[in-house]
Amino acid sequence: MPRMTANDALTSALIEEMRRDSRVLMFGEGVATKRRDLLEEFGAARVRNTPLAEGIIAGTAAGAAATGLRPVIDLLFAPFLCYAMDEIVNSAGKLRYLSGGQFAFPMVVLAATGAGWGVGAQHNHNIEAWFAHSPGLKVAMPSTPADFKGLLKAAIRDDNPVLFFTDLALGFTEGDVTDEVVPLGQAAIRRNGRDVTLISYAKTVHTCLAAAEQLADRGISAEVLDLRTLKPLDEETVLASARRTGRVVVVHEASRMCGIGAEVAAIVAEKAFRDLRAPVLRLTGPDAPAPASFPLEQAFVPQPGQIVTTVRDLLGTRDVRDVELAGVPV
Amino acid sequence: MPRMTANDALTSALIEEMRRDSRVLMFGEGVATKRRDLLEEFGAARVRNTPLAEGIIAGTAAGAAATGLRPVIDLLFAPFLCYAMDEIVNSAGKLRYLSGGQFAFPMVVLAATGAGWGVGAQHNHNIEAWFAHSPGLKVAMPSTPADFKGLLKAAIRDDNPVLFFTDLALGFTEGDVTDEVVPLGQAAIRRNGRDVTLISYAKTVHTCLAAAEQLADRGISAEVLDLRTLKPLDEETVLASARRTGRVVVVHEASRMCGIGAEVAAIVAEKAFRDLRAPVLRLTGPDAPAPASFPLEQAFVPQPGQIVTTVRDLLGTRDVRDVELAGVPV
Amino acid sequence: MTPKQRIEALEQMLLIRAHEEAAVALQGAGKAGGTCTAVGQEASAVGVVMALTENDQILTNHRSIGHLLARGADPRRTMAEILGRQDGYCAGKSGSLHISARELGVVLTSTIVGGELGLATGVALSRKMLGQPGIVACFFGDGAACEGRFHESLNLAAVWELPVLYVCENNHWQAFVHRRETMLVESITAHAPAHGVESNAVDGNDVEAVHDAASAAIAHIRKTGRPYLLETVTYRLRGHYEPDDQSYVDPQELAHWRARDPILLLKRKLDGEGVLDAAGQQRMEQRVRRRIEEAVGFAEANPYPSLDALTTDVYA
Amino acid sequence: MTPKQRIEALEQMLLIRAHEEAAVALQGAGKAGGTCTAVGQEASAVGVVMALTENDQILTNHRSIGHLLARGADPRRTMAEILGRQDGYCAGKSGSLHISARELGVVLTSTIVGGELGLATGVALSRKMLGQPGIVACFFGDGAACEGRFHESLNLAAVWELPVLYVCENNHWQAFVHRRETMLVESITAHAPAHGVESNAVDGNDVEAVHDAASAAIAHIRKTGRPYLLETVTYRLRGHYEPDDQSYVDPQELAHWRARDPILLLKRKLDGEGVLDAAGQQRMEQRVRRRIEEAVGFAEANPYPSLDALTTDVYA
Ligand SMILES: Cc1ncc(C[n+]2csc(CCOP(=O)(O)OP(=O)(O)O)c2C)c(N)n1
Ligand SMILES: Cc1ncc(C[n+]2csc(CCOP(=O)(O)OP(=O)(O)O)c2C)c(N)n1
Ligand SMILES: [Mg+2]
Ligand SMILES: [Mg+2]
Repeated sequence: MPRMTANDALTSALIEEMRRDSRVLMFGEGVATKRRDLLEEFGAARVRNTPLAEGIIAGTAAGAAATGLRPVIDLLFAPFLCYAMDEIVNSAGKLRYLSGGQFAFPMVVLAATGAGWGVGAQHNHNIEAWFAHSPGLKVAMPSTPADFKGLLKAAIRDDNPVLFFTDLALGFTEGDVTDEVVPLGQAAIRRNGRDVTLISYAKTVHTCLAAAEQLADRGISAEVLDLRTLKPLDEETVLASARRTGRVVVVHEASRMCGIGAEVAAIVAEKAFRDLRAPVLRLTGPDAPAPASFPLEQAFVPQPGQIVTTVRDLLGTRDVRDVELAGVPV
Repeated sequence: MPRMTANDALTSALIEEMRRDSRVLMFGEGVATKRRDLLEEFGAARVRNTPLAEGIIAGTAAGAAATGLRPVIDLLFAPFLCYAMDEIVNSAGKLRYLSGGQFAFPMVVLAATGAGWGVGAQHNHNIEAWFAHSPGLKVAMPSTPADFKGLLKAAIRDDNPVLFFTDLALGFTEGDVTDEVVPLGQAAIRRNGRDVTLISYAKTVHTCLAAAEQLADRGISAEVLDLRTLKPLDEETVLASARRTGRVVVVHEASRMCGIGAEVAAIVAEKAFRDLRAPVLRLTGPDAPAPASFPLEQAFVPQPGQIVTTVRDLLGTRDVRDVELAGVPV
Repeated sequence: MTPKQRIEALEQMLLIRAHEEAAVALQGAGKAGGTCTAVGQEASAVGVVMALTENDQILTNHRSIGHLLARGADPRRTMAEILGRQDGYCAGKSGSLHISARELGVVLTSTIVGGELGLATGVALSRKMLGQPGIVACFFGDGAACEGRFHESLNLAAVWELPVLYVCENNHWQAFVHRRETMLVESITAHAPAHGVESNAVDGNDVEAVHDAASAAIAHIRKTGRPYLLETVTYRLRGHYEPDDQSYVDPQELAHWRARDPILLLKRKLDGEGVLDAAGQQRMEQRVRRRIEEAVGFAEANPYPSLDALTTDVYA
Repeated sequence: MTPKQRIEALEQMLLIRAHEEAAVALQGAGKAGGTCTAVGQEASAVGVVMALTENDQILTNHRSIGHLLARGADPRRTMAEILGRQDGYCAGKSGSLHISARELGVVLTSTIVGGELGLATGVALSRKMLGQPGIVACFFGDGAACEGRFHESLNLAAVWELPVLYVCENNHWQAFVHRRETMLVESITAHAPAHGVESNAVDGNDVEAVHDAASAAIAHIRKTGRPYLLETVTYRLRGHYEPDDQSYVDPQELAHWRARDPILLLKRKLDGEGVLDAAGQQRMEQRVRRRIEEAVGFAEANPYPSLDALTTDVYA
């Protein structure tokens, strides 16, 4: 099992899928410049630079997907998707349905986000929840090199538009990577535990794992669940774990209101209600744009210490009330 | 107290605020054509038609707002905001923060949405949750003519960008209207009750009220809470009611995943946990684009009968489990 | 155009007109939702679509009935779609605003103004990369030409050498705003050279002129593999949608264009040339009217989709 | 330009270059995040900004240091902002990519390519409606001219008669893509006529030429109240951001433009004309270097914002 970085794992998924299926092509601003290896292997028709215009990049992908190709587009940073919302949401997400099923949109939209670069909110904005809220789309957000590869392979093979967000801070993390396709819609238990379930995705999965270590030192057994795909959401795995531990904390970098954490909490509060032993808590980024200043940017993201404190409060008393648990360091 | 339609109430808010403050101006595709009365009273500089380009309309509003004007723009239908996301989210929502507080963006974005016209998902898509999830923005969505007027007045006076969504089906409903400004961020109890709290906004507030009538006939006392402003959300009123009744059903037309209902459910599950006597339920539109076909479009929206059934289930047993309560008619 | 083609063109234009008028009546009777008609623009649709071959594909927008019928759409199914019925081309889910008919090569209709412009490049890219013959005709309005996507689309098609025929149906109106309020130049083609795209503007109410210009444009595309912008200058004789009293329209301008009704012009010509006299035209109109009556009958009798269709075809 | 102005221009250009080089060094030392430098484009910034008056306003983008310093920004505060410190112009929240300085009239900087184009019309509308004197200069790149917003902005400014000086700094690169891969025409000004906008393209490495062209453009705007598009043809001598090895850049093209370094050109001219000789230039460079060293010292000593700044200034 080769070890590689998440970035390399993503590239290797692209290469394998482009070898496997000649309908797969890739384009975006600088794709052909930055991915010379792909350009050389697959040629200028399948690996393309584009003009600087996200809307037409996404629209072209949608039009091509509906008529026989399987495009992967790189829109660079998540906030740039704001220029391509019509093409992604109104076209790719809705025109299958509105046409009575005449078309399908097998396409993948890549974009990076998350803290780590000190570039501020116009490059770093976790908007994955927007797409989870919209019909006809799928959303994946990996936490490990193996999933960067395996989930991307599944996304490319899927017949629906898949938003594939990569957490900037994970790009150079290393891990074992196989050829396996990781099916969309399956969460992974990253650590088994009895007392509390920490539910997360992308970078903050590792924050949860670090917190679980610290909690273990204090005799608290935390389960860590990695959602991996945000839509479709693996309700079953979430509920099974929530029922087992009776306590849930959802952790992510995206802001709280109407985020993935809200959805997970709502599902748990509805469907695991009678098994809950404590309030469902969320630890998220604050309701603020991401700042550039390094220490502020770091403080934006939930930290292991906050998770530890939150879990201890949760276990110490069965009715933690009105504790403000926004992402601000405690 | 004059009676008027919601549409007229909205117009009267515009007129009063434009009289009050010469910095208020309005523009959009067809605004000067459709609002002749405003054009005549305030002149062509303050009531403008625009080229057909939502992005630059919103960008112009943001630029003007930051430098001394107070624009109100009409972007017609909510899905058209997909062309203006950068200007609304990345500029108006973030540039105050990213500039260290140098600028403010007092602007209002009007858009209609919701079932009723049979025009399908590219005109009808309830995306209010996107903006609630984004920093720096406020979101209002009135249910009564009085709020069409009073909330819009507050929105125009607010120093932040406010998304003001109007539910198409409410435009011609009539009600008493005063000159009162309805502050952003205050929910309203539309009906008092003891057994369950129905939480909603816009058109489905009336669905909840109709359901509450039917429930009353069966001896069930339902409280109906109208959120009115979605961001900032009036947590206090929500929690007080949830604690009083111990049972919450959130109802809206927007789709379920990461919607306002998810947020309300998550807040309740966290902060009113020990007072809850039953799972928190959501009744929402399905995870599908809105269809044009009339009966399908109607079925898209939660109906009183569904609310009644849901509440009776909730009261009949304390552990309603895994009941599928999506917007599909039961 | 041969005399036979001109006769065929008239029949198609009459069919479109009758279809639009039937839709207006249904709307007035409360049986159909709001609909955007293309009354007055029939020559543009018919002239361009008749110049296409079977291999070519079409993208259109909210004002699409002309393009669909000229392409051979069954009026029973377009009418059923407008009424939201199960046998409409989109199973009732589209309604009047985004009808596509894949079997006819009318793909990915969008009612987001400019939506079709964003998609057309991708459709053309598929044809090119999959080695399929044919070009892609993309219909849009003068209003859509104000959206930035118009430029992004033309530019990408030019840079990537995509076989797209951009057809701007300049009908002088953008919903409730006159074209002159939204741009300083008279012709949309003014934008073409800066994108490196060939272009031409033509009298959009003269079906022969449209057909000839479209044929030349298509020949250019087939030869060079490059995009082409054709502007058909026409007029929206009815309101933006139904109902719309057009109170904001300059009566003189409207009268001017009413006198240039493309059907009137073609009828006069065919009669004058002795190709089809008044009696023959009347017979044709009756035939067309019967077809539309039958279509309305079909559509009204056609059931609504079953409620489970609410959540089908969301995902592939 | 008077000899005095030319000397001032050189000092500003040297200041910008030294500032960029210091930022590069800080980035290399791991003390600053990624930053986009405008090395090679100093003449464009200085030539245009010197042609503005105090009443005028500026919108800029990710490559903004030239515009800021030419406008009189304090290098201590720009440097502090780049390092995310509390006394940066944006209290450290912007970092290098969206520095605005309201007190200098540099408003609403956006790092979304095209963002400034979307906002400029509104800033100009405020000036016009509030009866404020002055025009609005909006700086953007050749890449931004590929975004549809470029066209939407020009068109609205033309139709509404807004006093905007659009300055397209055509530096031949759009991040990692050469301009020739993204458009078929040689000059961005090709788009202006179809929007009804006056335009001109100028050698962007000749500060006098830029200054003269900008002055003429600004005079036109002040006289007519209408927008104007000025293209400054220049070159990005360093990579897109730091670090960037420029391995994708044609060495010949780079060498060609290195020989046309705007600072080199101006120095040679001033020396040749006897306005400022080599010794005078050296003294100037030392002065500038000291100013930048001091700015770096200030910035490095300046504290980070306190953590509660994380959630301040989200709402007004
Ligand atoms: C993005 C977007 N903005 C606004 C609308 C509302 N709308 C529908 S058609 C129309 C006018 C379109 O004008 P034009 O492109 O000239 O086409 P025409 O209707 O004249 O055929 C408008 C504003 C829309 N559907 N989509
Ligand atoms: C909408 C958007 N797309 C992509 C980027 C990433 N990006 C930053 S600068 C840049 C190149 C911009 O080219 P140009 O407009 O010519 O300006 P230059 O950098 O050459 O000064 C790109 C692609 C961005 N910031 N915003
Ligand atoms: Mg039009
Ligand atoms: Mg450039």
